[in-house]
Amino acid sequence: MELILGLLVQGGQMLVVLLLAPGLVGLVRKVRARLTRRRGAPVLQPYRDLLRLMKKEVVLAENASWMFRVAPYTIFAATWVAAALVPTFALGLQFSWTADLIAIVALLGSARFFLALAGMDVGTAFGGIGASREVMIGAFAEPAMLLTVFTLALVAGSTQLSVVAAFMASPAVGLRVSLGMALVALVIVAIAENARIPVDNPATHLELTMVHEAMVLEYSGRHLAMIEIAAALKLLLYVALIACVFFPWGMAAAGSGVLAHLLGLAAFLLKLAAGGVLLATFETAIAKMRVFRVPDFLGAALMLGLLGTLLLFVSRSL
Amino acid sequence: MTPVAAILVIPAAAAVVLAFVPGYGPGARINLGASLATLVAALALIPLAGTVAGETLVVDSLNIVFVVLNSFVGFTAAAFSAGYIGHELRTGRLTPVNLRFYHAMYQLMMFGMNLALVSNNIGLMWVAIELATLTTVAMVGIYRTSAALEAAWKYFILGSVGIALALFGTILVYVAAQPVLGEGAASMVWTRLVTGAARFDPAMLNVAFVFLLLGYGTKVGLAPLHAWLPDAHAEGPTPISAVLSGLLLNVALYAVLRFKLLMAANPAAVAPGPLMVALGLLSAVFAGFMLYRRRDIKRLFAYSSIEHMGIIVFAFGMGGPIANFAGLLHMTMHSLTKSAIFYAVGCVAQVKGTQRIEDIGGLTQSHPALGFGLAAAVMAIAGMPPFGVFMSEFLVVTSTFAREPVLALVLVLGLLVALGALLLRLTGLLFGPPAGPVASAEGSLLPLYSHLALVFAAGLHLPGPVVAWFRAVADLLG
Amino acid sequence: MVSLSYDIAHLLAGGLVLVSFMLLYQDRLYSLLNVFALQAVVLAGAVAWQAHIQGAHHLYVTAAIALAFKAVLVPWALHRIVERLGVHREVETVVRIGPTMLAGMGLVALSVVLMLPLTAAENPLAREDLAFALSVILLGLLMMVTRRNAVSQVVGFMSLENGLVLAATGARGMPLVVEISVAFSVLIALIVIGVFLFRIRERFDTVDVAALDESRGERP
Amino acid sequence: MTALDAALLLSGGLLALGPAALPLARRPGGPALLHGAAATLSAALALLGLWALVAPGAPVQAVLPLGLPWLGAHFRLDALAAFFILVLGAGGTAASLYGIGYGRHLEAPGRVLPFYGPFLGAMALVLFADDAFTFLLSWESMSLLSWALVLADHRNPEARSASYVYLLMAGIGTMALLFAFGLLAGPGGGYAFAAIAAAERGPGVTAAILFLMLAGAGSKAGVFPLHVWLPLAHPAAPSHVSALMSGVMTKIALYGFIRVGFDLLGPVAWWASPVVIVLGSTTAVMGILLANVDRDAKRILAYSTIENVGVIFAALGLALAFRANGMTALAALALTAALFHILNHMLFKSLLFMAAGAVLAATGRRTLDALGGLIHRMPATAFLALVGVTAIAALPPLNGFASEWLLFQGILQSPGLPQPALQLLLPGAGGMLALAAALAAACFVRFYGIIFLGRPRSEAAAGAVEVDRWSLAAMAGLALLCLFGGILPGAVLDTLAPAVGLATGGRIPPQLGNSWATLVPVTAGQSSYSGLLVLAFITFGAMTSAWLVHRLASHRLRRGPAWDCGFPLTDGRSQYSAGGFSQPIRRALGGTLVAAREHVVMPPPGDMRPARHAAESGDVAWMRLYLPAAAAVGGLATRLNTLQFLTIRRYLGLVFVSLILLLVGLTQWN
Repeated sequence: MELILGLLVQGGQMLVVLLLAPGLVGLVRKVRARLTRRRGAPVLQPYRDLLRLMKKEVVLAENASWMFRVAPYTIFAATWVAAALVPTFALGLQFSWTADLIAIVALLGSARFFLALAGMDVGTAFGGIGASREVMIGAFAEPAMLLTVFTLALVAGSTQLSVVAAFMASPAVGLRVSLGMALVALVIVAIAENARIPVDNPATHLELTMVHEAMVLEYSGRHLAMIEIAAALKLLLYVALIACVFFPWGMAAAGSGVLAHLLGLAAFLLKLAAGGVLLATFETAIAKMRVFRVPDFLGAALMLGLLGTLLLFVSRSL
Repeated sequence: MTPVAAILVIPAAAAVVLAFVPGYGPGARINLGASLATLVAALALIPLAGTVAGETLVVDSLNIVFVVLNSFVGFTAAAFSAGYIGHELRTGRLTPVNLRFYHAMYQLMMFGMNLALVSNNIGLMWVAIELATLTTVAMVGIYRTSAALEAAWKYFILGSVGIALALFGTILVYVAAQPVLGEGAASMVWTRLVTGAARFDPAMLNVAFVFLLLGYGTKVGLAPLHAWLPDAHAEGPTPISAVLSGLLLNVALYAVLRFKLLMAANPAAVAPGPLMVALGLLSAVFAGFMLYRRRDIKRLFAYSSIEHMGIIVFAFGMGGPIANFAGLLHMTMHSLTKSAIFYAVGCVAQVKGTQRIEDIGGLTQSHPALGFGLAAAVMAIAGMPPFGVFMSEFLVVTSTFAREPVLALVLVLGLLVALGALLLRLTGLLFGPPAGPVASAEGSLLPLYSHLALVFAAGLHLPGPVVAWFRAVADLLG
Repeated sequence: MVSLSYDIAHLLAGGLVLVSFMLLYQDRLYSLLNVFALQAVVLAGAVAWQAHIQGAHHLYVTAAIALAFKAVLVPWALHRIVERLGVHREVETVVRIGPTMLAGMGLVALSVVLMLPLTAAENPLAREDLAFALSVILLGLLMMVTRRNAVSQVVGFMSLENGLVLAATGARGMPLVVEISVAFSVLIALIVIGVFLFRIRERFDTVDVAALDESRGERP
Repeated sequence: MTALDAALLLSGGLLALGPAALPLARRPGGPALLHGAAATLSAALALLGLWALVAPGAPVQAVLPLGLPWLGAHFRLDALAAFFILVLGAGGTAASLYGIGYGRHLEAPGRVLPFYGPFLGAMALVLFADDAFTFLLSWESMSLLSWALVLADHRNPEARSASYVYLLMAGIGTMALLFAFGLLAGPGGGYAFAAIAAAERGPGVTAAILFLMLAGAGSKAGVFPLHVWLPLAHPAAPSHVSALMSGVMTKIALYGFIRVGFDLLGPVAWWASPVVIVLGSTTAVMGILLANVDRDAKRILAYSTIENVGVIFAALGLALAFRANGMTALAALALTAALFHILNHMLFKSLLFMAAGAVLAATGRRTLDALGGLIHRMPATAFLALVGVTAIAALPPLNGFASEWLLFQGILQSPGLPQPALQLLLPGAGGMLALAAALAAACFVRFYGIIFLGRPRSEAAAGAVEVDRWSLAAMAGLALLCLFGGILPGAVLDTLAPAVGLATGGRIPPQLGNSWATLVPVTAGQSSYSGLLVLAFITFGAMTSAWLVHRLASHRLRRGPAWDCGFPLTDGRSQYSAGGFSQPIRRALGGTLVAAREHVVMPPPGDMRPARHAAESGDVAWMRLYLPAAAAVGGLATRLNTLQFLTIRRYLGLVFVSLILLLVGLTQWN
């Protein structure tokens, strides 16, 4: 019985993230539009875009290799697996032990790795620009992320997300400076990883500013669709991660009933909406920064992550 | 004729004969034959070690090592010299008259060295070493070029001062011994001196040792008394360079060791170790640095000899069973390896017609057997395994570091600096595109490879008797 | 008798040191050679006296060699060399004579200090002799080091050797003394011949590394 | 015959390949035969090592009448040696197999083959050595033989200078080892490992030995700042030898450190471990930064070796810290991570060096900027290299990630350490290691992207052809092992548990019983990772999505010119260059760490010449440490050299002064 429930929750989780991800993107776009006094496309527009892309024919550059064609599915799969392992509405994921937080970060790293390679496959200048900037961002974002993971693991005594979430929901946590720092660091990393303003602008194709878009410039049709879904999944993953770790309220405990799971789902939807709105607000309020300022931005996250870890020891030894 | 007499009589007689034998072929053959006979006699002497102890001659476990080594290298050098001198004759660098002189001097030198090694009288030893020195002076200048004469002159003047200092030291030892052992030759007999040393006046012994160390140290080539050595090696015929590095330095070292034993037998006298350690370290480090700016290939390896004599003197200065063993082993290996290097260098210089390092290149390409032989020999002298020098350096450095880390650091500095210089030159000489004439080498590579084989074998496995022998000497040296 | 023989030996040995100082003091080559001849005479006297008091008659040979060879032959030969080769007639000094003399004093003091701790049981004659001999040796070396002319360096070396002979004869019953003095005479002869043959006019330096450097390109 | 006897025979066989190569190397078919023999012997060694690890038994010993005369050559086969023998054997087999094909490209087989087999044999003997002399003899022989291999291409001045720096650094390292063994053996000369292990030492001496080993073994392994020879020498050798040097020889060096630091030395004071950790993480970051800015394919790999060695040293430092506090289980965890990474690095670094060698053989070029688009010309090599870069970039589900993950798990246990200094240090070190891992990913995107992807940047690259089957087979074998280590890490960890147990006295929980091949280093509640499932999910996800999309949506495809925002340039050189690719990282991190500078030469207005932009970078250790040291030695040599040109009078002066000094000293003594 427990196994079946676990499998159900796991399957539900996979479906939920997949279904909600484009919606989150649509929501952010919508809110941004409203904040800038535009009407904006409907929230469901990303779904339509994806379906349209799926049905279109692929125009492949002449010298694109198999790598170029395989990469979108690999990127999608890796991101999806990662997203499936971050507890969203329930803790009792059947396969939660497959990968802990470090492995999830690394899975996203794999996706980035293949995306950057795909960007270089056709051999255009733009692909190179995008890939080169992307790996630089990754080089700073990943350690910052891992330091945040350290902070969490030191607080919760585990890198297993379900354990961390359960611990964070317990009253043992209390308010801690370190966690605050970790949260800020994680937010910065999330912004950078998802190619949001001020690190990247998902809505522009200007040479000087592009990162993510430059890499996928040669993609079209279903391949582009897979990459877009992956990007949306990644955004959702980060929101879910922040929610799961820092705001673990309302999540269904392992082995709880159907009602709890429904409640958890509702809570998750609320969190997701809140995250989307906040992100859009933040993006509207801030300007894109120069590419070479990005290391400073991410360096701040790195420092915050480290500081959070160190403060933990200080407060502990006090 | 007893073997002891044989190792003296054969070279002396050969010297007389060779002085009158004209012609290259017979001269070289007699030279080789006499050297072989000496070697056989020396080998026959091995079982007699410790039994011969007369008033004038002595053979104990200490000098038998030197005698055998001396005769062996003397023999291979004679073999190498046969081919080498033939080439020199053909190219006109040597005349037939020179040749007679050369061969006679060669045997006279062997006689001098053997006499120095087996004499039981410190006065006689002094005379013998001076004889050996003077004969080598004559041979260094044999090419009669201005450079060769300069080198010989330098050697002669500095050597003479060394002679004088050593003599004064010898006199002082006699004066110290005379009240105890009585007047006359008795007070110069080594075996008696050692037994009575404890009762000698320590202050006298101290002064004596300083003079002996500096006097014979000049011959050993210890810095800062080394000045004659590089030029003498560079300008003389290469077989003589090999003999100088491989043998004469050892003989002088033997003298130093004898007097070290004497000092050690008197507890009130100054400990000889620290003095030797200081001079040894100075030589090793100094020579290491001097290797860098060398442009002449033979001078390069002459400085390397200074470095190694420094290491050996350092090891004996440190004392103790391990360091003494290492010192003996290093001395043996250095003799074999350095003479092998000079054999190779001699061939190289003859092929290329120059001793300038920059004019020689890519030897492993143009002369694989010679080039790789030289490479192996230089690696051996640089202390790379599996050659014998590695074992002795291993023992010296590890045992010293455990006792006196600072001294070991200084020594290692010298070793590394020297390694850097040798490698630098080696890379240029042996690798890269060939430079200079590429005619095949004439001289026989057999002496080179036989030495290398010995050094290689010794690095992996020392035969039991040799070990027992070395350990006995090491214990003797204290 | 013992005290008298001791005093005379002492006087002669001390005289040798004194003459060594005189050698250092000279600034003309000819006078240098003359003083050296004087030193050889004093040495001969000292050796002869030792032969007499030790009853070692072979030492007279050494004294004779000193007299004939060093007091007469070598100074004469060097005179000829100076004339023949047209050597500059002045002693070229590296360190001026005054400081050299002071250094010499220091060396004599060093010799005395070194020989003082010898046990009193030692023959006092030998002890004093050795101190003087050591002084002469060191002064000879000092001369070789501080004088530039080849001739004065040869003189320095011979003076050094005089010290050796003094020490050897002072050591009671030492064997091989005569042989050694002969050997050294040969050595000195070789050096003198070398100086003449190589036409070393001014100093050893001219027949020195300069030629080596050119022929072997050692000089950068 | 014991396993050790067999192993020694095999090593002897490898050594004997040297003399055998003298007549054989130049004959047609000779190189292939010799490489084949080396492969067979290495494979047998690997199996032997594996057997000795799996089959429990007491360590076997043997004494041969070689080496130090009063001691003999002691040999020993225990679990630790067995593990490294496995590494050596596997690496040697792959490299030799590769050599069968690659050997045809050798310019001078006579300069490679006589040293190749003995090089493998010497490395094996280092592992079997059970006394200090045998150990160092084999160690130094290994250096010397690899030096000869670096010089195989001796006409190339770069190879010559590389070999020079290499052997000199090896000499320095050996001296440090001599010191270390001098302290270990003591003045009495107890050189046998048994005597060394039994001896008593104070904490200061113990730490000094550890630091000396760190310098000695570290210089061979490539620890910053003793690494400078490595990026010169490893690339200069023929590629299968590069693979051995980077993949295996650095591991032998690590073995030396582990053998002494863990097995022989006994507990080391805790304050020694931060040095190792800091040095390790610094090495990791510096190495990978240098790899990121370099433009030579093989040199990039060599720098990346430095990074991996840094990671391993950090793990070893962590293990030392845990062990110093008696936390044997956690020490075992850290050491397991180290050993696992050692194995993994051997696998993927060999693979990548072989791929670089294949590229070199096919194009004759090593600079990234002359390559490109090889995925079309050399599809098999490109695929296998992709496995390699994925593994080395520490990406799941391959083996590189598994071992780094394990190391991070170890670091996460650092709060349990009682010393605040270590508690504060380790998260920082973890951050640096994470930075290194991320930079490694960046580095290998660049490496792979520029070599294999895009369009050819030179004629040579455009005309490349796939390499031979032997080479591909060797690479494929390594790639399979990379995958195996990634998806079934538990099997590997259980296999190397005896080695870890020998070194630390502890072990991590058995892994083979876990469901779905999951790794559980401490407890399931703390962390777990299943490479198998990750692979299964990714494969399943990718396959299903692809199938569904093709089935339900569209599978039409049209080829057309690249779009490139409307400006497609046909010239391959319009692509991003290696220097351009690394620019963001160079600007962000390289200013001081790799002395990165950019110069722009802008012609004046009206001048028709093109503007030029040049980026430079270099190794700060080389520029700030080694060049000044070399200049100091050279300067001193020049000054001392005046002593060669003094007059005889001055030389006499030296004698005189020495005499006076000694005499004055004597008066003082009296």
